[in-house]
Amino acid sequence: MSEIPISYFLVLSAILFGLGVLAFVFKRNIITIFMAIELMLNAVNLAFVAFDRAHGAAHDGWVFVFFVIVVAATEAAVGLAIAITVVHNRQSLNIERVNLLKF
Amino acid sequence: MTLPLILFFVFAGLAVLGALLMIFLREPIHSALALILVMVALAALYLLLGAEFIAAVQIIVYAGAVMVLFVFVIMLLNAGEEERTNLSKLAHYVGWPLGIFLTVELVYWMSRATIGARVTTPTIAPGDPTRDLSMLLFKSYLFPFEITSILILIALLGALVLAKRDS
Amino acid sequence: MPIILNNLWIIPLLPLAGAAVNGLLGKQWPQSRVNAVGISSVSLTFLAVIELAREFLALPADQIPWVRSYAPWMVAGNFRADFNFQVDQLTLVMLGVVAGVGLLIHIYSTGYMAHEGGYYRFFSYLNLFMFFMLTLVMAGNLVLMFVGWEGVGLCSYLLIGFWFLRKSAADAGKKAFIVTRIGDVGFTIGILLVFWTFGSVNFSEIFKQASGMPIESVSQIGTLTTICLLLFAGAIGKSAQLPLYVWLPDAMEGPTPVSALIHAATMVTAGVYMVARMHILYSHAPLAMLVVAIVGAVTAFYSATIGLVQTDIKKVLAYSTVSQLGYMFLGCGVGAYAAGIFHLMTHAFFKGLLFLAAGSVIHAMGGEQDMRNMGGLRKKIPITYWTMFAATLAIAGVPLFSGFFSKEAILDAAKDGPYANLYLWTLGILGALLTAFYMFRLLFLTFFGEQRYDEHKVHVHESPKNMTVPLILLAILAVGGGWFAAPTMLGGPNHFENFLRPVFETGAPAAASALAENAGGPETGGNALLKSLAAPGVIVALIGFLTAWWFYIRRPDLPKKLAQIMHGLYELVLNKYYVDEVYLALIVRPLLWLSTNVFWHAVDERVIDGAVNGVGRGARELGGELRQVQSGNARSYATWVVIGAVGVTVLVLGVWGMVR
Amino acid sequence: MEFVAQHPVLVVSLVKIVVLLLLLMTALAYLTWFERKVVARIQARIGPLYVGAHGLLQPLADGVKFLFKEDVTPPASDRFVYVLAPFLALSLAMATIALIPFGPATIMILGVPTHLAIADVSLGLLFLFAITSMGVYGVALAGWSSNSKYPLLGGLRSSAQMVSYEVSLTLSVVGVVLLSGTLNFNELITNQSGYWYHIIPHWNVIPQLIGFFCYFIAAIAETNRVPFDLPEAETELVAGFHTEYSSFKFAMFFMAEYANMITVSCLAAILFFGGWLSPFPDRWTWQLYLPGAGLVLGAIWLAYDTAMKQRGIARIQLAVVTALALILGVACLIPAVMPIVQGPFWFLLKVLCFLFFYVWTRGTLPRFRYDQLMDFGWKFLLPVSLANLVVTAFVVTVRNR
Repeated sequence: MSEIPISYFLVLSAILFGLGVLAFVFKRNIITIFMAIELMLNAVNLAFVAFDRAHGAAHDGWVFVFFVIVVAATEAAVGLAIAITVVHNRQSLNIERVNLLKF
Repeated sequence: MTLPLILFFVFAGLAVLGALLMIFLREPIHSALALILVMVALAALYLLLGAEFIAAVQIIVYAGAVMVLFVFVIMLLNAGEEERTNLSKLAHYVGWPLGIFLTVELVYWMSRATIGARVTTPTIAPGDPTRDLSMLLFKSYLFPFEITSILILIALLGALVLAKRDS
Repeated sequence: MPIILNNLWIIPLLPLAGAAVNGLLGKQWPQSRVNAVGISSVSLTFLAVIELAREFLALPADQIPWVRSYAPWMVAGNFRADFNFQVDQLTLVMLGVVAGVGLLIHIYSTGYMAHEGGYYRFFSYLNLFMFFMLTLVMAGNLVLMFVGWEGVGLCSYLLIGFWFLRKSAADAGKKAFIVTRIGDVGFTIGILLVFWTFGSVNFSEIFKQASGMPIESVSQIGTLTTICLLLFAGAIGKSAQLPLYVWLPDAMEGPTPVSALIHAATMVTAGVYMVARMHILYSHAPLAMLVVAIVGAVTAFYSATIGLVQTDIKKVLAYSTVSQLGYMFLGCGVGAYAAGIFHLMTHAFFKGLLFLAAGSVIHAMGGEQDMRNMGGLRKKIPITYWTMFAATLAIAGVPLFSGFFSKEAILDAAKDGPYANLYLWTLGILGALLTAFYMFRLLFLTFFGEQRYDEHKVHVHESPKNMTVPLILLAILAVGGGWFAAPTMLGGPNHFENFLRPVFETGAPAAASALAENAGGPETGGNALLKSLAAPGVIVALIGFLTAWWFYIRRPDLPKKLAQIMHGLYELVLNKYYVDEVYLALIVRPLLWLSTNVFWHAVDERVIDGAVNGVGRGARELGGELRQVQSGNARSYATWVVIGAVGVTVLVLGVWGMVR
Repeated sequence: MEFVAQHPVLVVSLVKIVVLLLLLMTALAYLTWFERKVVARIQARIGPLYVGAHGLLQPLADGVKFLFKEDVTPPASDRFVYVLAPFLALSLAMATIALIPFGPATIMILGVPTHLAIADVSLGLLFLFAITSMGVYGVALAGWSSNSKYPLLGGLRSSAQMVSYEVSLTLSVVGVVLLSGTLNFNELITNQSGYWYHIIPHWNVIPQLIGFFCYFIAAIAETNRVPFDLPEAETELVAGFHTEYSSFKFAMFFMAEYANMITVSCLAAILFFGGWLSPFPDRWTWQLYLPGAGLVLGAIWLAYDTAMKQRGIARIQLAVVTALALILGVACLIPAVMPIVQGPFWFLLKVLCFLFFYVWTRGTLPRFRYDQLMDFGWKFLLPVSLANLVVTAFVVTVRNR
């Protein structure tokens, strides 16, 4: 049977994470910024699963993935609710236009 | 070039493509679709790593629930194209290069990780991994598990309050 | 089955409970209920002590001292102090004195304080004092003892300042507290040194080790000597010896029962008790013992002289207390611990009685304390008179009265004890002379001669039962108390000393032998009696009595003449040798100046406040600069996050990776 | 070529996929016919009649019609998504069929042990839910992309509805999972073999009756069928999310809906009614003849019908059908084939019953109002299924003690 080095997965997760960071900095739309965060979380999950696989028997890695997913879900729920409120108050999804809280 | 390797590259490519699309598409819903693509690809990769349960959960929760929520909200707010304002000089001049630098750095170190030498055969993990996982969750990780349930409850309430106030 | 022995904590906790109940709930209660609580708690304690005595006497010798630990208190490294109580003969004597006299004075107070405000407060404090005193006496280690030590100090402060609306009272309280502190500094250091030396603060452990140590020579100041001197500093403060006696006379601002209980019978004797308790250390440090003896003797004489000319009835008693304490220390200093403790006991009886009687007089005179405005009260308040008369006889050392036996024991030890010292003995004798004089002076001024007060203003009346009864009981003790040890004088064995011997024998061979020799003299009863009747103490007592009689009954005009003749000396003594003024000038003023100008204006305001405010100002300015970063644009924040992430990763992965 | 030789799995799966796909397509087509007929009967009509005998060729006609209609894409629409949506819907709906086992895990076909399912996944149920949960996108995106009021509302509604009913759907199934302690379809089914009192089949419906009801109601809502078909409530939203769709894209949504129906019915059969297990005890050997016998009888009835009622071309068509039925029936009676067909026979029968039930409800019940729908979903169905789950969990725990 054929084999894949773990490092492939790790590199992939690194790339995805980096892209997530870029999106996080680059995007202006609140919702897409949330998506960027989700992307980063996913990258981390991939790394977790890969490590778990590398370590074999015990599946603690999966547990972490599980928790990350749960947290991500809650984060999305609350975040989107906030986004809705923001839009209702500011009539804009552009995060650069939501800048009252300063100095 | 063996079958699993091919599959890996296919799905990895899809994932990266999706991520890039998510960044460069201006329509929020397109970004959302791109992200869904990433997630599905990741699920497939999980299967390659023998994490069936995680793959399923990934699709159910992320693709099936979280992203649906995103799409739903986008539809609800009828979010149009995002405007590329550049009010933040910092983000404009520093953010980009640093982000790229971070990516490169991470890739470099990840590729050099000692654990990376291990190889994985894309078969199902021995035994009943799902059972093991549940054992872990409900035995050694019981407390965190309960905490997360409380977290979910709180998030639910918070979302409720936020949504209720402006309705 | 010993009840109290296994539950020693009962004894101190009873008064504490009383104090708590009265202090917390007593405010709205009628006096009767406050009395019920206060008196019952103390009398229960007294009963407990009696029961304890009964059980204790039944104990086999090898189980003494009886130590019980109830809970670990402080455990830090190898330092360990428990709530442990120790009972031996000495403790038992102290317990008896404290509980017994305490009970009587409680009863007395119900009458004396009946018309005072803050009634519940008074009794709460009194009970609290009992608690601390009992703790002090029963403590099984130095630290717990120190707790009691400080606790009684606190109660004394509270009670001296009981009429805190009167400035003099409040000041007196503060003075007592602060002056005592000075001594306590020494005491604290002493405790630390003890732990440093013996690695423990438990008496049993300390004594076991100390008795093994060599006896230090008089010339050198070794560890034990240092310890003893430091501890003695505490005793000086607490027991108002030279040079720290100044607080006691002022303490007379407090209610008379307080003076009786705290400043005559119990608290001030704590120092003596402590020295006796630590006697093993002392008997290994002759130099320290010498110091103790000298201080005691000098104080005894010195304050007696002051007592000669005082006109305030309580002040006289106060100075006499100081001098009597001096005797006790003298006793301890010359190795006659048993005698010292014995004097402590008898003194508790007669001096407590004297104060109570004086209180009764003051009560009768409606608050008047100046003896010059009294006189001829003999007929008006007979009970008070007779009891006070008995007490005077006792303190003056008239044979067969309690004071006689104890004081004689001390003077004998000073004359031909193991640490005998003729100078000290002389001082003691002179002190005895003066004592007799001023005591009879007090008696005559108060009860004899023509009445020098206004019949119509002051309505003199005998005190109520609950005051007179304690007087009578104490009088009986004051008269007969000496007979615990009487047979020495009459050539028999000295029960009191025999009783205490197991305590004082341990590790102090010299002293013990001396005691033994004192205990059963070879002489036959007859000439022993003669010897003791011919003892200088008796003679000087007689002289004192006669002179007093001559001056104040026969020729009442003499004193003024005398005062004019040796005017300077008179003024000097009347103003207590200007000691307070000296202290004020030498210590208090400079200290005040220092703290005001240096510590307050310079250090506190400039340095500390400056630093604090400076930090605050700096933070504010820095924040003012930094807040510009918070542009309100979330993307900038995101970028900051990324910067941070890059920093961390470079640091961790990069640097750490290179290192590996 | 040798790459394929290395992986025989691929070939087998490919064959299975093709076969199943064809079957499924026909099934979908004729499901429409079936529905129209039944509904017609319920409404005292006759239903399709003219295209072929008993309107048997109606589905084909519809298919052709869809193909040749003009394909309109609204100019304001978002092209990509607009096109993507129906594909997503249909493909996801049909993908689920890959997990459904039609027969026992190992049966011999031509001496080769074969599994009557495309894939036997150890977490089959979970993956099925994964795929169905994606199904929302078809509707939502369709509604959004066509960039017009009614579709948007329809899309919003249906996505909300699907998300909220998905919860109780999953919960109602968890009870069964708890009972049999596995997520694999085959194990789920084999765990249901056996009989109470040697006669009552050991199916999950009996302990999980409440669970079954919750499941079925939630399933109807999931598939946007009457009485939960608000997304395409023609009285208020014209045609809901696929208002703007025409021609074959519309057909795709149509097929997707029916495919979903089939999936859900299969799932119901597997989880609650013992999948491909026969309802009769094994000792009754005569039941082996039932498939063949049934088909043959059907053929005979058709033959009678052909001879008596039909005229002209219809007669020929029916004759063909009859012949087919007869051949199939006889084939099923061949001893070699007989064991193979048992599983599929019972399974399809059960599925058919559920489909009939679907049509029946559609013919019977009125439509909910939207708020009623949401209230029902959150305030009744969810609590009930939760309670069912809790009770089941309790019972299981006690039993395992």
